[in-house]
Amino acid sequence: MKILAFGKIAEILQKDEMELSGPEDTLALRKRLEIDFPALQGMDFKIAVNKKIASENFRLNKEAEIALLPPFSGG
Amino acid sequence: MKILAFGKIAEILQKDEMELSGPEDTLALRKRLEIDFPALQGMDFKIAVNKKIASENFRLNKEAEIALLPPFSGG
Amino acid sequence: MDFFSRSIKMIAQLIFIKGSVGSELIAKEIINFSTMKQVGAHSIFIGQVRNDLIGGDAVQAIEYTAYEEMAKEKASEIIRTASGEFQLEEAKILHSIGKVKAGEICLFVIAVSKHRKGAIHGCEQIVERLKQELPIWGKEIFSDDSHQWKVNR
Amino acid sequence: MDFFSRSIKMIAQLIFIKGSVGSELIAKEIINFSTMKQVGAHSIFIGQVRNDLIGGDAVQAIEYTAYEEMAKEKASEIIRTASGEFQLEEAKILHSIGKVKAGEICLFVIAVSKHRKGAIHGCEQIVERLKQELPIWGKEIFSDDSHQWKVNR
Repeated sequence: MKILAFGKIAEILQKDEMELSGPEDTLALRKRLEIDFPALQGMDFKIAVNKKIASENFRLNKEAEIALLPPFSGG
Repeated sequence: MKILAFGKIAEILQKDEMELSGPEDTLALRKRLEIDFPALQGMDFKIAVNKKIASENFRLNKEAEIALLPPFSGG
Repeated sequence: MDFFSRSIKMIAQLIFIKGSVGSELIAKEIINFSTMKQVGAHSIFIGQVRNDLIGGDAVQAIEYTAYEEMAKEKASEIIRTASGEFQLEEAKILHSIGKVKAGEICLFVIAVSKHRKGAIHGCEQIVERLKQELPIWGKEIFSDDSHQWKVNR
Repeated sequence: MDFFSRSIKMIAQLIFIKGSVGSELIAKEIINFSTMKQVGAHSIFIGQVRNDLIGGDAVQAIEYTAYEEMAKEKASEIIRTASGEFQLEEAKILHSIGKVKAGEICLFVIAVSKHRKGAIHGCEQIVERLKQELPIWGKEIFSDDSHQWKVNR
Protein backbone atom coordinates (compact mmCIF):
# COMPACT_ATOMS: atom_id res chain seq x y z
CA MET A 1 0.00 0.00 0.00
CA LYS A 2 1.01 3.59 -0.67
CA ILE A 3 1.67 5.78 2.34
CA LEU A 4 1.79 9.58 2.14
CA ALA A 5 3.42 11.60 4.89
CA PHE A 6 2.87 15.29 5.61
CA GLY A 7 4.24 18.12 7.74
CA LYS A 8 6.36 17.12 10.71
CA ILE A 9 5.92 13.42 9.90
CA ALA A 10 7.38 13.81 6.39
CA GLU A 11 10.28 15.54 8.14
CA ILE A 12 10.80 12.62 10.56
CA LEU A 13 10.44 10.02 7.81
CA GLN A 14 12.68 12.11 5.51
CA LYS A 15 10.29 11.33 2.68
CA ASP A 16 6.71 12.16 1.79
CA GLU A 17 5.79 8.87 0.18
CA MET A 18 6.63 5.19 0.73
CA GLU A 19 5.40 1.69 0.02
CA LEU A 20 4.59 -0.74 2.82
CA SER A 21 2.96 -4.14 2.92
CA GLY A 22 1.63 -6.11 5.82
CA PRO A 23 -0.45 -4.19 8.40
CA GLU A 24 -4.06 -5.20 8.15
CA ASP A 25 -5.58 -2.32 10.05
CA THR A 26 -4.64 1.20 11.09
CA LEU A 27 -3.71 0.12 14.62
CA ALA A 28 -1.19 -2.42 13.26
CA LEU A 29 0.11 0.22 10.82
CA ARG A 30 0.68 2.68 13.65
CA LYS A 31 2.62 0.08 15.70
CA ARG A 32 4.73 -0.85 12.70
CA LEU A 33 5.58 2.79 11.95
CA GLU A 34 6.57 3.42 15.59
CA ILE A 35 9.03 0.52 15.38
CA ASP A 36 10.51 1.67 12.07
CA PHE A 37 10.56 5.36 13.15
CA PRO A 38 10.91 5.66 16.94
CA ALA A 39 10.51 9.46 16.74
CA LEU A 40 6.82 8.83 15.98
CA GLN A 41 6.28 7.26 19.40
CA GLY A 42 3.93 9.41 21.44
CA MET A 43 3.40 11.77 18.54
CA ASP A 44 -0.11 12.98 17.91
CA PHE A 45 -1.14 12.08 14.36
CA LYS A 46 -4.17 10.80 12.49
CA ILE A 47 -4.36 8.27 9.70
CA ALA A 48 -6.49 8.91 6.62
CA VAL A 49 -7.61 6.06 4.37
CA ASN A 50 -8.71 7.15 0.91
CA LYS A 51 -8.88 10.76 2.09
CA LYS A 52 -11.09 10.11 5.13
CA ILE A 53 -9.86 10.13 8.72
CA ALA A 54 -9.98 6.49 9.83
CA SER A 55 -10.83 5.02 13.22
CA GLU A 56 -8.09 3.27 15.20
CA ASN A 57 -8.79 -0.24 13.89
CA PHE A 58 -9.96 0.53 10.38
CA ARG A 59 -9.19 -2.43 8.04
CA LEU A 60 -6.76 -1.70 5.21
CA ASN A 61 -6.60 -3.16 1.75
CA LYS A 62 -3.66 -3.09 -0.63
CA GLU A 63 -5.18 -0.48 -2.95
CA ALA A 64 -5.86 2.00 -0.14
CA GLU A 65 -4.21 5.41 -0.18
CA ILE A 66 -2.96 5.91 3.36
CA ALA A 67 -1.89 9.31 4.69
CA LEU A 68 -0.20 10.21 7.97
CA LEU A 69 -1.52 13.53 9.25
CA PRO A 70 0.02 15.49 12.13
CA PRO A 71 -2.21 18.18 13.75
CA PHE A 72 -3.50 20.59 11.13
CA SER A 73 -2.30 24.19 11.10
CA GLY A 74 -3.76 25.84 8.04
CA GLY A 75 -4.99 29.41 7.85
CA MET B 1 -34.07 76.81 18.25
CA LYS B 2 -33.05 75.07 15.07
CA ILE B 3 -34.85 71.84 14.24
CA LEU B 4 -33.54 69.36 11.70
CA ALA B 5 -35.83 66.73 10.20
CA PHE B 6 -34.78 63.50 8.52
CA GLY B 7 -36.19 60.63 6.48
CA LYS B 8 -39.94 60.17 6.61
CA ILE B 9 -40.32 63.13 8.99
CA ALA B 10 -38.65 65.53 6.54
CA GLU B 11 -41.12 64.18 3.98
CA ILE B 12 -44.10 64.88 6.26
CA LEU B 13 -42.82 68.34 7.24
CA GLN B 14 -41.92 69.03 3.59
CA LYS B 15 -38.69 70.56 4.83
CA ASP B 16 -35.52 69.37 6.50
CA GLU B 17 -34.91 72.39 8.68
CA MET B 18 -37.03 74.89 10.57
CA GLU B 19 -36.93 77.41 13.42
CA LEU B 20 -39.17 77.08 16.45
CA SER B 21 -39.32 78.88 19.75
CA GLY B 22 -41.19 77.99 22.90
CA PRO B 23 -41.08 74.35 23.99
CA GLU B 24 -38.97 74.03 27.09
CA ASP B 25 -38.40 70.30 26.98
CA THR B 26 -38.56 67.48 24.44
CA LEU B 27 -42.00 66.36 25.65
CA ALA B 28 -43.44 69.82 25.01
CA LEU B 29 -41.68 69.91 21.65
CA ARG B 30 -43.22 66.59 20.63
CA LYS B 31 -46.74 67.78 21.60
CA ARG B 32 -46.28 71.03 19.69
CA LEU B 33 -45.06 69.20 16.56
CA GLU B 34 -48.02 66.81 16.69
CA ILE B 35 -50.39 69.77 16.71
CA ASP B 36 -48.63 71.52 13.84
CA PHE B 37 -48.19 68.29 11.85
CA PRO B 38 -50.97 65.80 12.70
CA ALA B 39 -49.31 63.13 10.52
CA LEU B 40 -46.67 62.83 13.24
CA GLN B 41 -49.25 61.59 15.76
CA GLY B 42 -48.50 58.02 16.74
CA MET B 43 -45.31 58.02 14.67
CA ASP B 44 -42.27 56.40 16.15
CA PHE B 45 -39.44 58.92 16.26
CA LYS B 46 -36.65 60.01 18.58
CA ILE B 47 -35.41 63.48 19.37
CA ALA B 48 -31.71 64.28 19.45
CA VAL B 49 -30.36 67.32 21.26
CA ASN B 50 -26.88 68.36 20.19
CA LYS B 51 -26.40 65.01 18.43
CA LYS B 52 -27.38 62.85 21.42
CA ILE B 53 -30.65 60.98 21.74
CA ALA B 54 -32.57 62.79 24.49
CA SER B 55 -34.88 61.41 27.14
CA GLU B 56 -38.59 62.29 26.97
CA ASN B 57 -38.39 65.36 29.20
CA PHE B 58 -34.92 66.66 28.40
CA ARG B 59 -34.72 70.45 28.92
CA LEU B 60 -34.06 72.53 25.81
CA ASN B 61 -32.20 75.78 25.46
CA LYS B 62 -32.34 78.19 22.53
CA GLU B 63 -28.91 77.30 21.22
CA ALA B 64 -29.61 73.58 21.08
CA GLU B 65 -29.52 71.76 17.75
CA ILE B 66 -32.64 69.60 17.76
CA ALA B 67 -33.11 66.71 15.33
CA LEU B 68 -36.19 64.59 14.64
CA LEU B 69 -35.14 61.01 13.92
CA PRO B 70 -37.48 58.33 12.55
CA PRO B 71 -36.33 54.68 12.97
CA PHE B 72 -32.87 54.19 11.48
CA SER B 73 -32.41 52.08 8.38
CA GLY B 74 -28.80 52.40 7.35
CA GLY B 75 -26.71 49.60 5.88
CA MET C 1 -3.47 50.85 22.68
CA ASP C 2 -2.65 54.16 24.32
CA PHE C 3 -4.88 57.20 24.43
CA PHE C 4 -2.95 59.04 21.74
CA SER C 5 -3.22 56.36 19.06
CA ARG C 6 -6.86 55.90 19.97
CA SER C 7 -7.66 59.57 19.49
CA ILE C 8 -5.90 59.68 16.11
CA LYS C 9 -8.00 56.76 14.92
CA MET C 10 -11.22 58.58 15.74
CA ILE C 11 -10.72 61.05 12.90
CA ALA C 12 -12.03 58.97 10.02
CA GLN C 13 -13.80 55.91 11.29
CA LEU C 14 -17.03 56.50 9.36
CA ILE C 15 -16.73 57.89 5.87
CA PHE C 16 -19.73 58.73 3.72
CA ILE C 17 -19.33 57.90 0.04
CA LYS C 18 -21.46 59.69 -2.56
CA GLY C 19 -23.36 56.93 -4.42
CA SER C 20 -22.27 53.29 -4.36
CA VAL C 21 -19.09 52.10 -2.63
CA GLY C 22 -16.94 51.08 -5.61
CA SER C 23 -15.04 47.78 -5.71
CA GLU C 24 -11.83 49.68 -6.47
CA LEU C 25 -12.21 51.66 -3.26
CA ILE C 26 -12.82 48.44 -1.34
CA ALA C 27 -9.73 46.87 -2.90
CA LYS C 28 -7.71 49.94 -1.92
CA GLU C 29 -8.91 49.76 1.69
CA ILE C 30 -8.03 46.07 1.93
CA ILE C 31 -4.57 46.69 0.51
CA ASN C 32 -4.01 49.58 2.96
CA PHE C 33 -5.08 47.52 5.95
CA SER C 34 -2.96 44.53 4.90
CA THR C 35 0.27 46.53 5.25
CA MET C 36 0.01 46.08 9.05
CA LYS C 37 2.47 43.29 9.83
CA GLN C 38 1.50 42.79 13.46
CA VAL C 39 -2.06 42.00 12.44
CA GLY C 40 -3.22 38.48 11.64
CA ALA C 41 -6.92 38.70 10.90
CA HIS C 42 -9.21 40.98 8.92
CA SER C 43 -12.95 40.57 9.06
CA ILE C 44 -14.95 42.40 6.43
CA PHE C 45 -18.65 42.91 5.88
CA ILE C 46 -20.05 44.15 2.59
CA GLY C 47 -23.68 45.15 2.22
CA GLN C 48 -25.33 45.31 -1.15
CA VAL C 49 -28.72 46.67 -2.21
CA ARG C 50 -30.95 43.67 -2.96
CA ASN C 51 -33.63 43.79 -5.65
CA ASP C 52 -36.23 42.63 -3.10
CA LEU C 53 -39.77 42.08 -4.23
CA ILE C 54 -42.11 44.21 -2.08
CA GLY C 55 -45.78 43.93 -2.94
CA GLY C 56 -44.93 42.60 -6.40
CA ASP C 57 -42.53 45.38 -7.36
CA ALA C 58 -38.72 45.07 -7.17
CA VAL C 59 -36.56 47.62 -5.38
CA GLN C 60 -34.60 49.51 -8.04
CA ALA C 61 -32.45 51.60 -5.74
CA ILE C 62 -32.10 52.90 -2.21
CA GLU C 63 -31.54 56.59 -1.58
CA TYR C 64 -29.64 57.20 1.66
CA THR C 65 -29.73 60.32 3.80
CA ALA C 66 -27.99 60.78 7.14
CA TYR C 67 -27.50 63.11 10.05
CA GLU C 68 -23.83 62.97 9.18
CA GLU C 69 -22.19 64.66 12.17
CA MET C 70 -24.17 62.62 14.69
CA ALA C 71 -23.54 59.43 12.70
CA LYS C 72 -19.79 60.05 12.79
CA GLU C 73 -19.79 60.67 16.55
CA LYS C 74 -21.85 57.54 17.17
CA ALA C 75 -19.69 55.45 14.81
CA SER C 76 -16.60 56.50 16.75
CA GLU C 77 -18.23 55.38 19.98
CA ILE C 78 -19.29 52.05 18.44
CA ILE C 79 -15.79 51.40 17.09
CA ARG C 80 -14.13 52.48 20.34
CA THR C 81 -16.29 50.07 22.33
CA ALA C 82 -15.64 47.18 19.93
CA SER C 83 -11.91 47.96 19.87
CA GLY C 84 -11.73 47.63 23.64
CA GLU C 85 -13.91 44.55 23.85
CA PHE C 86 -12.35 42.62 20.96
CA GLN C 87 -8.75 43.95 20.88
CA LEU C 88 -9.15 45.51 17.46
CA GLU C 89 -6.09 47.27 16.10
CA GLU C 90 -8.23 49.31 13.76
CA ALA C 91 -11.69 49.46 12.20
CA LYS C 92 -13.45 51.53 9.58
CA ILE C 93 -16.90 51.99 8.05
CA LEU C 94 -17.71 53.24 4.55
CA HIS C 95 -21.41 54.01 3.98
CA SER C 96 -23.16 55.35 0.92
CA ILE C 97 -25.05 58.60 0.85
CA GLY C 98 -27.45 59.36 -2.02
CA LYS C 99 -28.72 56.83 -4.56
CA VAL C 100 -27.41 53.25 -4.78
CA LYS C 101 -28.86 50.92 -7.41
CA ALA C 102 -29.84 47.27 -6.79
CA GLY C 103 -26.74 45.10 -7.02
CA GLU C 104 -24.44 47.91 -5.92
CA ILE C 105 -22.55 48.10 -2.64
CA CYS C 106 -23.78 50.52 0.06
CA LEU C 107 -21.75 49.43 3.09
CA PHE C 108 -18.20 48.28 3.83
CA VAL C 109 -16.97 47.47 7.34
CA ILE C 110 -13.47 46.23 8.19
CA ALA C 111 -12.08 45.24 11.59
CA VAL C 112 -8.52 44.04 12.09
CA SER C 113 -6.98 42.26 15.04
CA LYS C 114 -4.09 40.00 15.93
CA HIS C 115 -6.46 37.05 16.22
CA ARG C 116 -9.39 35.81 14.17
CA LYS C 117 -12.02 35.71 16.91
CA GLY C 118 -11.46 39.35 17.82
CA ALA C 119 -11.67 40.46 14.19
CA ILE C 120 -14.78 38.38 13.43
CA HIS C 121 -16.76 39.25 16.56
CA GLY C 122 -15.62 42.88 16.54
CA CYS C 123 -16.76 43.31 12.94
CA GLU C 124 -20.07 41.62 13.72
CA GLN C 125 -20.76 43.92 16.68
CA ILE C 126 -19.96 47.01 14.60
CA VAL C 127 -22.32 45.87 11.81
CA GLU C 128 -25.17 45.07 14.22
CA ARG C 129 -24.82 48.32 16.15
CA LEU C 130 -24.48 50.54 13.09
CA LYS C 131 -27.75 49.18 11.70
CA GLN C 132 -29.51 49.97 15.00
CA GLU C 133 -27.78 53.14 16.12
CA LEU C 134 -26.50 55.25 13.23
CA PRO C 135 -28.89 58.03 12.13
CA ILE C 136 -29.05 56.95 8.50
CA TRP C 137 -32.23 56.40 6.48
CA GLY C 138 -32.83 54.40 3.33
CA LYS C 139 -35.67 55.22 0.92
CA GLU C 140 -36.52 52.21 -1.27
CA ILE C 141 -37.38 53.31 -4.80
CA PHE C 142 -39.50 51.19 -7.14
CA SER C 143 -39.68 51.05 -10.93
CA ASP C 144 -42.75 53.35 -11.06
CA ASP C 145 -40.85 55.95 -8.97
CA SER C 146 -42.97 55.26 -5.90
CA HIS C 147 -41.05 54.71 -2.67
CA GLN C 148 -41.22 53.44 0.87
CA TRP C 149 -38.94 53.93 3.87
CA LYS C 150 -36.70 50.98 4.57
CA VAL C 151 -37.09 49.24 7.95
CA ASN C 152 -34.12 47.51 9.62
CA ARG C 153 -34.82 44.23 11.37
CA MET D 1 -30.90 25.96 -4.03
CA ASP D 2 -31.48 22.89 -6.18
CA PHE D 3 -29.18 19.92 -6.43
CA PHE D 4 -27.80 20.96 -9.80
CA SER D 5 -26.60 24.41 -8.77
CA ARG D 6 -25.20 22.90 -5.58
CA SER D 7 -23.14 20.32 -7.46
CA ILE D 8 -21.76 22.95 -9.84
CA LYS D 9 -20.62 25.00 -6.87
CA MET D 10 -18.62 22.10 -5.47
CA ILE D 11 -16.10 22.25 -8.29
CA ALA D 12 -13.99 25.08 -7.01
CA GLN D 13 -14.79 25.83 -3.39
CA LEU D 14 -11.20 25.58 -2.15
CA ILE D 15 -8.47 26.88 -4.40
CA PHE D 16 -4.79 26.65 -3.51
CA ILE D 17 -2.75 29.67 -4.51
CA LYS D 18 1.01 29.34 -5.02
CA GLY D 19 2.60 31.83 -2.56
CA SER D 20 0.67 34.69 -1.02
CA VAL D 21 -2.94 35.52 -1.92
CA GLY D 22 -2.54 38.83 -3.78
CA SER D 23 -4.74 41.84 -3.08
CA GLU D 24 -5.60 42.04 -6.79
CA LEU D 25 -6.96 38.49 -6.70
CA ILE D 26 -9.00 39.35 -3.60
CA ALA D 27 -10.36 42.47 -5.29
CA LYS D 28 -11.31 40.36 -8.34
CA GLU D 29 -13.14 37.81 -6.19
CA ILE D 30 -15.08 40.55 -4.39
CA ILE D 31 -16.07 42.15 -7.69
CA ASN D 32 -17.19 38.77 -9.09
CA PHE D 33 -19.30 38.00 -6.05
CA SER D 34 -20.88 41.45 -6.02
CA THR D 35 -22.50 40.90 -9.42
CA MET D 36 -25.17 38.75 -7.71
CA LYS D 37 -28.20 41.04 -7.43
CA GLN D 38 -30.30 38.78 -5.21
CA VAL D 39 -27.60 38.81 -2.55
CA GLY D 40 -27.48 41.39 0.22
CA ALA D 41 -24.53 40.47 2.41
CA HIS D 42 -20.95 39.36 1.95
CA SER D 43 -18.83 38.32 4.89
CA ILE D 44 -15.11 38.02 4.27
CA PHE D 45 -12.25 36.77 6.38
CA ILE D 46 -8.63 37.50 5.49
CA GLY D 47 -5.75 35.82 7.28
CA GLN D 48 -2.30 37.28 7.21
CA VAL D 49 1.03 35.86 8.39
CA ARG D 50 1.95 37.70 11.59
CA ASN D 51 5.54 38.42 12.52
CA ASP D 52 5.01 36.77 15.92
CA LEU D 53 7.85 36.67 18.37
CA ILE D 54 8.53 33.05 19.35
CA GLY D 55 11.36 32.57 21.83
CA GLY D 56 12.83 35.97 20.93
CA ASP D 57 12.91 35.43 17.18
CA ALA D 58 10.28 36.79 14.78
CA VAL D 59 8.50 34.59 12.24
CA GLN D 60 9.78 35.58 8.80
CA ALA D 61 7.51 33.38 6.74
CA ILE D 62 5.22 30.36 6.85
CA GLU D 63 5.64 27.57 4.33
CA TYR D 64 2.37 25.74 3.71
CA THR D 65 1.95 22.18 2.51
CA ALA D 66 -1.33 20.32 2.12
CA TYR D 67 -2.91 17.01 1.27
CA GLU D 68 -4.66 18.87 -1.50
CA GLU D 69 -7.22 16.34 -2.73
CA MET D 70 -8.42 15.54 0.78
CA ALA D 71 -8.49 19.26 1.70
CA LYS D 72 -10.70 20.00 -1.31
CA GLU D 73 -13.14 17.20 -0.46
CA LYS D 74 -13.33 18.33 3.17
CA ALA D 75 -13.71 22.00 2.18
CA SER D 76 -16.68 21.06 -0.01
CA GLU D 77 -18.29 19.28 2.92
CA ILE D 78 -17.65 22.25 5.25
CA ILE D 79 -19.11 24.71 2.74
CA ARG D 80 -22.08 22.46 1.97
CA THR D 81 -22.93 22.19 5.66
CA ALA D 82 -22.60 25.94 6.23
CA SER D 83 -24.65 26.67 3.10
CA GLY D 84 -27.51 24.58 4.42
CA GLU D 85 -27.32 25.89 7.95
CA PHE D 86 -26.91 29.59 7.11
CA GLN D 87 -28.66 29.90 3.73
CA LEU D 88 -25.50 30.84 1.89
CA GLU D 89 -25.87 31.46 -1.81
CA GLU D 90 -22.20 30.76 -2.36
CA ALA D 91 -18.88 30.50 -0.54
CA LYS D 92 -15.25 30.11 -1.49
CA ILE D 93 -11.85 29.61 0.16
CA LEU D 94 -8.46 30.66 -1.23
CA HIS D 95 -5.49 29.24 0.71
CA SER D 96 -1.77 29.65 0.07
CA ILE D 97 0.53 26.77 -0.67
CA GLY D 98 4.30 27.25 -0.42
CA LYS D 99 6.02 30.19 1.22
CA VAL D 100 4.19 33.30 2.47
CA LYS D 101 6.18 36.10 4.09
CA ALA D 102 5.16 37.93 7.29
CA GLY D 103 2.65 40.64 6.39
CA GLU D 104 1.37 38.75 3.36
CA ILE D 105 -2.08 37.18 3.02
CA CYS D 106 -2.40 33.38 3.26
CA LEU D 107 -6.17 32.92 3.53
CA PHE D 108 -9.29 34.43 2.00
CA VAL D 109 -12.81 33.21 2.81
CA ILE D 110 -16.02 34.71 1.41
CA ALA D 111 -19.61 33.73 2.18
CA VAL D 112 -22.59 35.44 0.60
CA SER D 113 -26.22 35.35 1.62
CA LYS D 114 -29.42 37.32 1.28
CA HIS D 115 -29.13 38.42 4.92
CA ARG D 116 -26.26 39.62 7.06
CA LYS D 117 -26.57 37.11 9.88
CA GLY D 118 -26.33 34.16 7.50
CA ALA D 119 -23.29 35.59 5.75
CA ILE D 120 -21.49 36.50 9.00
CA HIS D 121 -22.16 33.27 10.88
CA GLY D 122 -21.65 31.09 7.79
CA CYS D 123 -18.27 32.69 7.14
CA GLU D 124 -17.29 32.28 10.79
CA GLN D 125 -18.17 28.58 10.80
CA ILE D 126 -16.20 27.97 7.61
CA VAL D 127 -13.12 29.74 9.07
CA GLU D 128 -13.30 27.85 12.38
CA ARG D 129 -13.80 24.46 10.72
CA LEU D 130 -11.12 24.94 8.08
CA LYS D 131 -8.53 25.67 10.78
CA GLN D 132 -9.47 22.46 12.59
CA GLU D 133 -10.31 20.11 9.76
CA LEU D 134 -8.38 20.86 6.57
CA PRO D 135 -5.17 18.82 6.14
CA ILE D 136 -2.88 21.82 5.73
CA TRP D 137 0.37 22.42 7.62
CA GLY D 138 2.30 25.61 8.26
CA LYS D 139 6.03 25.59 8.94
CA GLU D 140 7.13 28.79 10.69
CA ILE D 141 10.50 29.95 9.42
CA PHE D 142 12.80 32.22 11.47
CA SER D 143 15.53 34.62 10.40
CA ASP D 144 18.30 32.05 11.08
CA ASP D 145 16.47 29.56 8.80
CA SER D 146 15.44 27.41 11.75
CA HIS D 147 11.78 26.41 11.83
CA GLN D 148 8.98 25.02 13.92
CA TRP D 149 5.61 23.54 13.03
CA LYS D 150 2.70 25.93 13.53
CA VAL D 151 0.01 24.91 16.03
CA ASN D 152 -3.60 26.04 15.61
CA ARG D 153 -5.50 27.00 18.74
